[in-house]
Amino acid sequence: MTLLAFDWAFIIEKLILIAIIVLTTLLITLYTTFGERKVAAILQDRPGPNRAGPFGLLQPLADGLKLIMKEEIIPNASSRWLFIIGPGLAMTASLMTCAVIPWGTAIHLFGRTIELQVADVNIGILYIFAVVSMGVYGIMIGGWASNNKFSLMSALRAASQAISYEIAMGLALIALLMTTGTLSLKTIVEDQTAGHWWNIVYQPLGFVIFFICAMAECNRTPFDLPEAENELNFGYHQEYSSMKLGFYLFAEYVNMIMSSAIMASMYFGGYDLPFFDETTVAPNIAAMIGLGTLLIKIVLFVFLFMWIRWTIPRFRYDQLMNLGWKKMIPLALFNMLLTGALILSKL
Amino acid sequence: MQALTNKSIAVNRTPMTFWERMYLINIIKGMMITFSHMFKKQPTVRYPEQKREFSPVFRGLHVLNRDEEGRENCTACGLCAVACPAEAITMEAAERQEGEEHLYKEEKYAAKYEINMLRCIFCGLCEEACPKDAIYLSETFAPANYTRKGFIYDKNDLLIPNTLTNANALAKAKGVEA
Amino acid sequence: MNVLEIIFYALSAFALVCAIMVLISKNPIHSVLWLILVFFAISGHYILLNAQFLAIVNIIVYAGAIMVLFLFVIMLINVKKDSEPQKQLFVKLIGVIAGGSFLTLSISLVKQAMPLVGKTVPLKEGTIGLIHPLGKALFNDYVVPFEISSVLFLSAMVGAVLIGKK
Amino acid sequence: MNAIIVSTLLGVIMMFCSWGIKSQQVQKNIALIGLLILIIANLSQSYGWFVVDFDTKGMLKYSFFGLYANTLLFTLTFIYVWINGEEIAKISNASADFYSLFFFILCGISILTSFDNLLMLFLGIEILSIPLYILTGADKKNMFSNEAALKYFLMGSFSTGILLLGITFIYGATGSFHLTAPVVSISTGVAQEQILLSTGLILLFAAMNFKVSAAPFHFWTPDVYDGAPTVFTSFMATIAKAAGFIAFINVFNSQHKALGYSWTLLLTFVILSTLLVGNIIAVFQRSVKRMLAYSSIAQAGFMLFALYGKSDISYESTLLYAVVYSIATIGIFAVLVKMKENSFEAFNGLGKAQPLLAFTTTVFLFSLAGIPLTGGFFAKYYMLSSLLKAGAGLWLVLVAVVFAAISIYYYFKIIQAMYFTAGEPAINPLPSQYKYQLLTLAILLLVLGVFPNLLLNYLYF
Amino acid sequence: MPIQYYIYFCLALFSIGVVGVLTRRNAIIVFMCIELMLNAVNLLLVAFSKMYNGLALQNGASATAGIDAQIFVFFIMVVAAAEVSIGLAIIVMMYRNTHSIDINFLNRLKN
Amino acid sequence: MMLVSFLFLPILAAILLLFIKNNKTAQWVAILFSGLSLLVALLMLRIPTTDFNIAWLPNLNTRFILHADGLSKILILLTAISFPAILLATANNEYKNRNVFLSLLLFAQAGLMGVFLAGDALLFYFFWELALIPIYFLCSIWGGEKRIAITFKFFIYTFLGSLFMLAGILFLNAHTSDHSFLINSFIHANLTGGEQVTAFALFFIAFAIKMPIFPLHTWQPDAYEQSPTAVTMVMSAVMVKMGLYGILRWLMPLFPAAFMAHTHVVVLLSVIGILYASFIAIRQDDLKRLIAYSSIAHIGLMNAALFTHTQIAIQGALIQLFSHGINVLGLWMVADIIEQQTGTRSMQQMGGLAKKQPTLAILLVGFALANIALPLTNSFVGEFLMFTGLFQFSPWMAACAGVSVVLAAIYTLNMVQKVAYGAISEKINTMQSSNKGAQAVLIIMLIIVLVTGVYPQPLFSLTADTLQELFVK
Repeated sequence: MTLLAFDWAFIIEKLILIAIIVLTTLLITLYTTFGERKVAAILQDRPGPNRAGPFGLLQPLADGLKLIMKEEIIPNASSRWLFIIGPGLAMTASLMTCAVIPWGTAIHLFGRTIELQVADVNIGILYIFAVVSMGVYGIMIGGWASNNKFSLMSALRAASQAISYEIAMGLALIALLMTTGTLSLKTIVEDQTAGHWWNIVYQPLGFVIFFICAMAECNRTPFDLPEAENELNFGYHQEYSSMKLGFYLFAEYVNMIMSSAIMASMYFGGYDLPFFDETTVAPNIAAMIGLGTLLIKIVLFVFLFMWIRWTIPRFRYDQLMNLGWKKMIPLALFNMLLTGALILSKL
Repeated sequence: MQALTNKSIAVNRTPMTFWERMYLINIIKGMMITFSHMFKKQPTVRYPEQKREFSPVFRGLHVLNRDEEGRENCTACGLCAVACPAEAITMEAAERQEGEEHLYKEEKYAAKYEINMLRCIFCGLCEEACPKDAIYLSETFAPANYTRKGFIYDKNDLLIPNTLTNANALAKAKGVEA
Repeated sequence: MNVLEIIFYALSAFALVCAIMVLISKNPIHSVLWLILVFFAISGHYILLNAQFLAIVNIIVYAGAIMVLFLFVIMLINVKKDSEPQKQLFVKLIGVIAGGSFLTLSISLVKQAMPLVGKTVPLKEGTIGLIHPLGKALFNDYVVPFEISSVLFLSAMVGAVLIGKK
Repeated sequence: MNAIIVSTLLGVIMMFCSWGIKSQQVQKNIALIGLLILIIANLSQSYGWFVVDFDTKGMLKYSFFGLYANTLLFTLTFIYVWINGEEIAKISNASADFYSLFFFILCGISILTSFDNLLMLFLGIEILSIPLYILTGADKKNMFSNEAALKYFLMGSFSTGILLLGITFIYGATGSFHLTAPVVSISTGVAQEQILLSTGLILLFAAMNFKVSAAPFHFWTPDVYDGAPTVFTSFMATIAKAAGFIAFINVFNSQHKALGYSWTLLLTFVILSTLLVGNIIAVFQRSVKRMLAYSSIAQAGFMLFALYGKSDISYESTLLYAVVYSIATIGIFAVLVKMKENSFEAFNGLGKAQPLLAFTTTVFLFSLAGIPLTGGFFAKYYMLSSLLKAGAGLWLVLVAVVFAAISIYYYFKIIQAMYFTAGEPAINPLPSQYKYQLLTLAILLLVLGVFPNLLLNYLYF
Repeated sequence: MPIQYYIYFCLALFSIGVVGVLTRRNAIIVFMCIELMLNAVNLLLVAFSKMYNGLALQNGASATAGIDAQIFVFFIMVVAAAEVSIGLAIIVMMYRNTHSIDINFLNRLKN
Repeated sequence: MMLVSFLFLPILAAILLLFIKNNKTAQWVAILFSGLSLLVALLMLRIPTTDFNIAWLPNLNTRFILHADGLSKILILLTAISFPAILLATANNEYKNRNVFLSLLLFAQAGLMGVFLAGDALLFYFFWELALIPIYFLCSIWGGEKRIAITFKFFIYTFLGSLFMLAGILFLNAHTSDHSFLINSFIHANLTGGEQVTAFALFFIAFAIKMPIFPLHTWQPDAYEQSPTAVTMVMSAVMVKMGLYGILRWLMPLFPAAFMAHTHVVVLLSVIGILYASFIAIRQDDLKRLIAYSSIAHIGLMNAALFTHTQIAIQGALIQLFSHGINVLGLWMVADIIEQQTGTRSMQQMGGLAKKQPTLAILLVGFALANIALPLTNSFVGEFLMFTGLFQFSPWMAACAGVSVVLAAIYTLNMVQKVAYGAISEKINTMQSSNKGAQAVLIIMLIIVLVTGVYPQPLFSLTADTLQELFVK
């Protein structure tokens, strides 16, 4: 009867946590789409969506409803199963990242200590990499299964872009890991909380590289070559409609939030509120404050993404590749060497 | 070549320096520009609620006018159709019968009068051509429609509401006040 | 039979089925996808053996990078289902027989291998698969091959550039 | 260690040369200078001078044999580049890249001559192979070259898989990747219990056979050698292959006991089938390049004789054979490169049109055939001698001798075409310097044909 | 879990790879089958590594016994990555010229 | 030093010749140098020789040893005589690239000298091949129409044979106590009976192909016919002696037991060969082929004599080594003069030589008589001794072989009759006054034939030490 020998409460706790995190993430994502439109509008001196609900706050729900109500169209010439799997994969991969992000310190409920993190994997950063590298399959499979030249082209672009920038991203992270000495995100955040400076102080260049690469990984403008409307009509989700399209669109935003969360955790102290001593308040409140801090940081990063999107024009494809291979990677290598040299000299 | 005006700016073709090639400064400049726009006043006019003043010479939808007794001015002379550069106007004339004097100003009237708003370029030539002051361009937009057919405005769509019987409608159609 | 064993059998069966699907799929894209599933199953095995580092690296390197490249190339050159000329049935049969006899031969050899009898693989235990001991070993005992593998990458890089250049 | 480090550095330098330096001639000269530096660096290791000296944790083991093999192979590469530099430049305008690949190959070779751990064997073989795949496909517009590269690559990777399975089994049986682990394990265990180990060693053996193109794992060789650009075929068939043999002998000279009688049986089978396949099929070839591919298989059969016994003479014979065979093959390929076509008819009347060239070709062919007064004789002699000293049967020597006689047939077909058949040779114009370079090679072979000791004495310093 | 089970399983995977190499003509699929073979070897190595580690733990010997096999697996992955880059480059190059990735192309030309 | 000069002079000349483009100069240089080596050879008969012995390849334990005993000396003398004679006789023949031709010929001479002098097995093998390879080129380039295929056959045959010998040398080397190649260590190698037979077979195949003995002779008539005459002369006069020399020098001392065990087989083979060759010679119309088959028959007889292992027969064979060389050389020269001037080798088209060219006819008759071993000619002594030995060995064999004498008389006289007598044929009539130099050489050689026929004592005394060594042991 070893089957029942698990700590069921633990599992239930984690399941609830997962559900909450996923649902919250989805909710935030919904509002990020709204936020995107609002930010775009504000940056362009216009009001943005404001009809549905007060200040247009119900707009994302309307959008979602619209996507769900639309007709499901699966092209005849497509590979049916892959066509369906594609968006699901994209969505799953982007949501899986949140498993290792520490959303806050532990809270105490019903006599249990509940970590606000689904799993403290000791190789959390590698896990993130693994998941991120999976994400590209969603796009590739979807693009290919559509049996449309534009979709295929953009899927290929997405893949090559993702692969290219992953390298620089990894190298930038390695430099960070050299300073932290651990791969666990929780430890990294705790180190920053406990009196040290935030890692951004040690790794400014690394952060810039990571940030740029994160943008490229999320297919955000100026790296949104896969969706370059003027060349590729609509990109890899050209043939998609209804909620499958919605999944692709959501996946992009989820990615954005997740990369913001990662950046916040790794370079900006995660749930650490600076100049505030958490021990002065009750642990649960401290956790809530931490969560709020992290969310604010995420929002700031998301805003930064959007800000950039609405400022900088899209790259040409060769420029994109040049930037990735000839600028980012050498720069990341340089950063790594520099970090190594500094660490050694300090020793 | 000598510049014709002093407005033209010669393109600077000197190779960019290292810092320029980094584009960082320019990127930050650009970002600041967009950021500064956050705090600018929005020029948006919230349309259905707010409307903007039209200029006095604005040419909107056509209106078939009536005289002060509420009779149609149009005599179906066809001059407007001749003047129309887009050939958007068609009409059929009819003779005024006994007992219709309160409807039509002259003996002849337009039994059918259609303007294809998809063709119309809102040049106002019809207005100028009309000897009877029967057609003029209002200040309203052409509303959206689901079918092409809906854009062919017939007489009912064009005729201005009767001043005597329906004064409010008239005022609304003129678009002068909400 | 405990849970771990069930997981072992399930993963193995899954991996074998997927591997066979790789073989018999007509469409190369499907083959790639099946192969990715095989890699996931193998990663599952690694986790079962508590070789976390390798599990993740397996996903990152094989499933994440290598298979993306495969998919990429297949899409790029757009291999259609029908474009692969099939080998003759005879050749296929020979191939299957050869592989099968290799399997039976080696299994029968392993069966006879006395020193293996009674040796077991501890599941979900041990710390050698974690990143700390591995990192220590890699940079102490295996630093020479580690450095030398960079030569491998250099040559692969030069080669890829050489071949890829128009 | 010196060789590994310096060759890598030089490879990187050459890599950047393709950026900065456009002149092919300069690139070639840099490569030559680099090779000289490499040779000097390698030699200086034997006098205890290390570029970087650190503990390799049992990964590498420097023996004088390994260092000397390095020196010889580097020198051969020097000769190869010296002669073929212009031809390499013709393949593509990126000859610096090719040189850089050569240096990486040399790095692989230096590993293969000194590894003491199966992991290093694996890495060495891969570092050696990957540039070779690329060199095979270097003629990008040529369908055959592409095809050859693909074939070579797939076959090579497949054999890597086999190699790894073999290594895994050895590990499973011994719990170590150290080269001597099997021997240790055997000396402590019962033979009956070594099934896993033996299986592993046999798989390893098969994979190594693959790398040196011994039958029945030879089938990639003709296509690949035929398809690859001729200059690179020359490199592949000589230096790379010699390195393969040195690795082979390094692995297996300590493992004899593991396989016991079955080892001899296996080796005999492989050698005989290699000799048979190589020689018999070579007889029927119509293209010289293909004939040379098969002949290289046949020569591999001869080289495998060195694996029979663990004695000094088997090391000697490996080195001598490798060097002599390489010189002759580099020479004959250098001639072939200048031919407009690869058929035997292309050589018609060469003896009249280009007496010097024909003479050098003759020397190369004589050497390949193992005729006395050329180095090839002593190479074959040492092989057979090591075979006899290892206690193998005379019948094996006789079979080898018969196959050597058969090889005369196809080598002499070229000589006959050159001297005895009238005709206009289909040959590109030759710079006179080229002829003298070839003549140098021929003289080298002749000198080795009388005084092989010039080469071998250094083994006993 | 007895070590034999792992060996059987890995050999089965390996053999499937071998069969694939022998029966398919599409170069990419052949290549994929080779990757499958490598993976089988990897898993087997890890299993052996754990086996030796377990034995060492039982005997109270060093706790890091068997770690070298895991390192080896790491190197195999590294090499496989390099190999794939080259292999796919070659395949693409060939496709540019022949518009086919049939590995028997040369044989067809010969006839 | 004297022994080295036998190698040194021809090689020097050969290398010099490569750079001499002028035909006439080349010819004279070649003749000069071969004449020099003849001088040295004659000198050698008077002065005792010292061995030349230096280390060659120390780690192989092989030495560069040149050693001359009676057997070597007699064959060196033959070689030294043959080459100037051949060069003089063929001085007027047309060869393209004459300097290369002569150079190769002199290389072959060096090889032959080396074979007869080498005291180390590996060295022996080296010279064995050095003698072969120039011949291959000579035949293939300057030979007749079907030269390529036939020469190749010849080459493969002999090369395969020599490879077997190499295997044998290796085998013996592995069994010597000091792992050297010296003939003395070989003699003292400890071999079991089976091993001795194996090694014997390996050596014997090489020698048998070279001589050649039935049934390994098939390359010979074709090769003789297709080769340029100068080369044919070298092959039949000197090169075949390599095989006989090998038997005397290597087989007999090295493998006494195996040798004794195989005497009957080999003698039988030889006798079959003799009869076979003689019968075919009778049927020949081609002058060169006739001489070739006749040569096979004679060599066969010598081989049979060696394998009787009786002192008297071997004494005869030793003398015959020299005599047969001179005789067959003379015959070839005459045949060559005829062929060069008439352009035919068919005896049908000849006739009346005695009337047109009396001197030449006399020479032909002289050598023909020597060929059938008439008393007073040199062959008589040798053949008589050989037959005696053969009779001691086995009367039946002797009887069979004796038939060959009759047959030899038949075909030789038939040849003489067809060529020299009868009406002057069309072809013979075209002959110009014959080459004076060649005739002078022929006359000298005929004198040698007669002198050694009448007074063979110098030859006996020359070979006495060899004989003693062979039988005392």
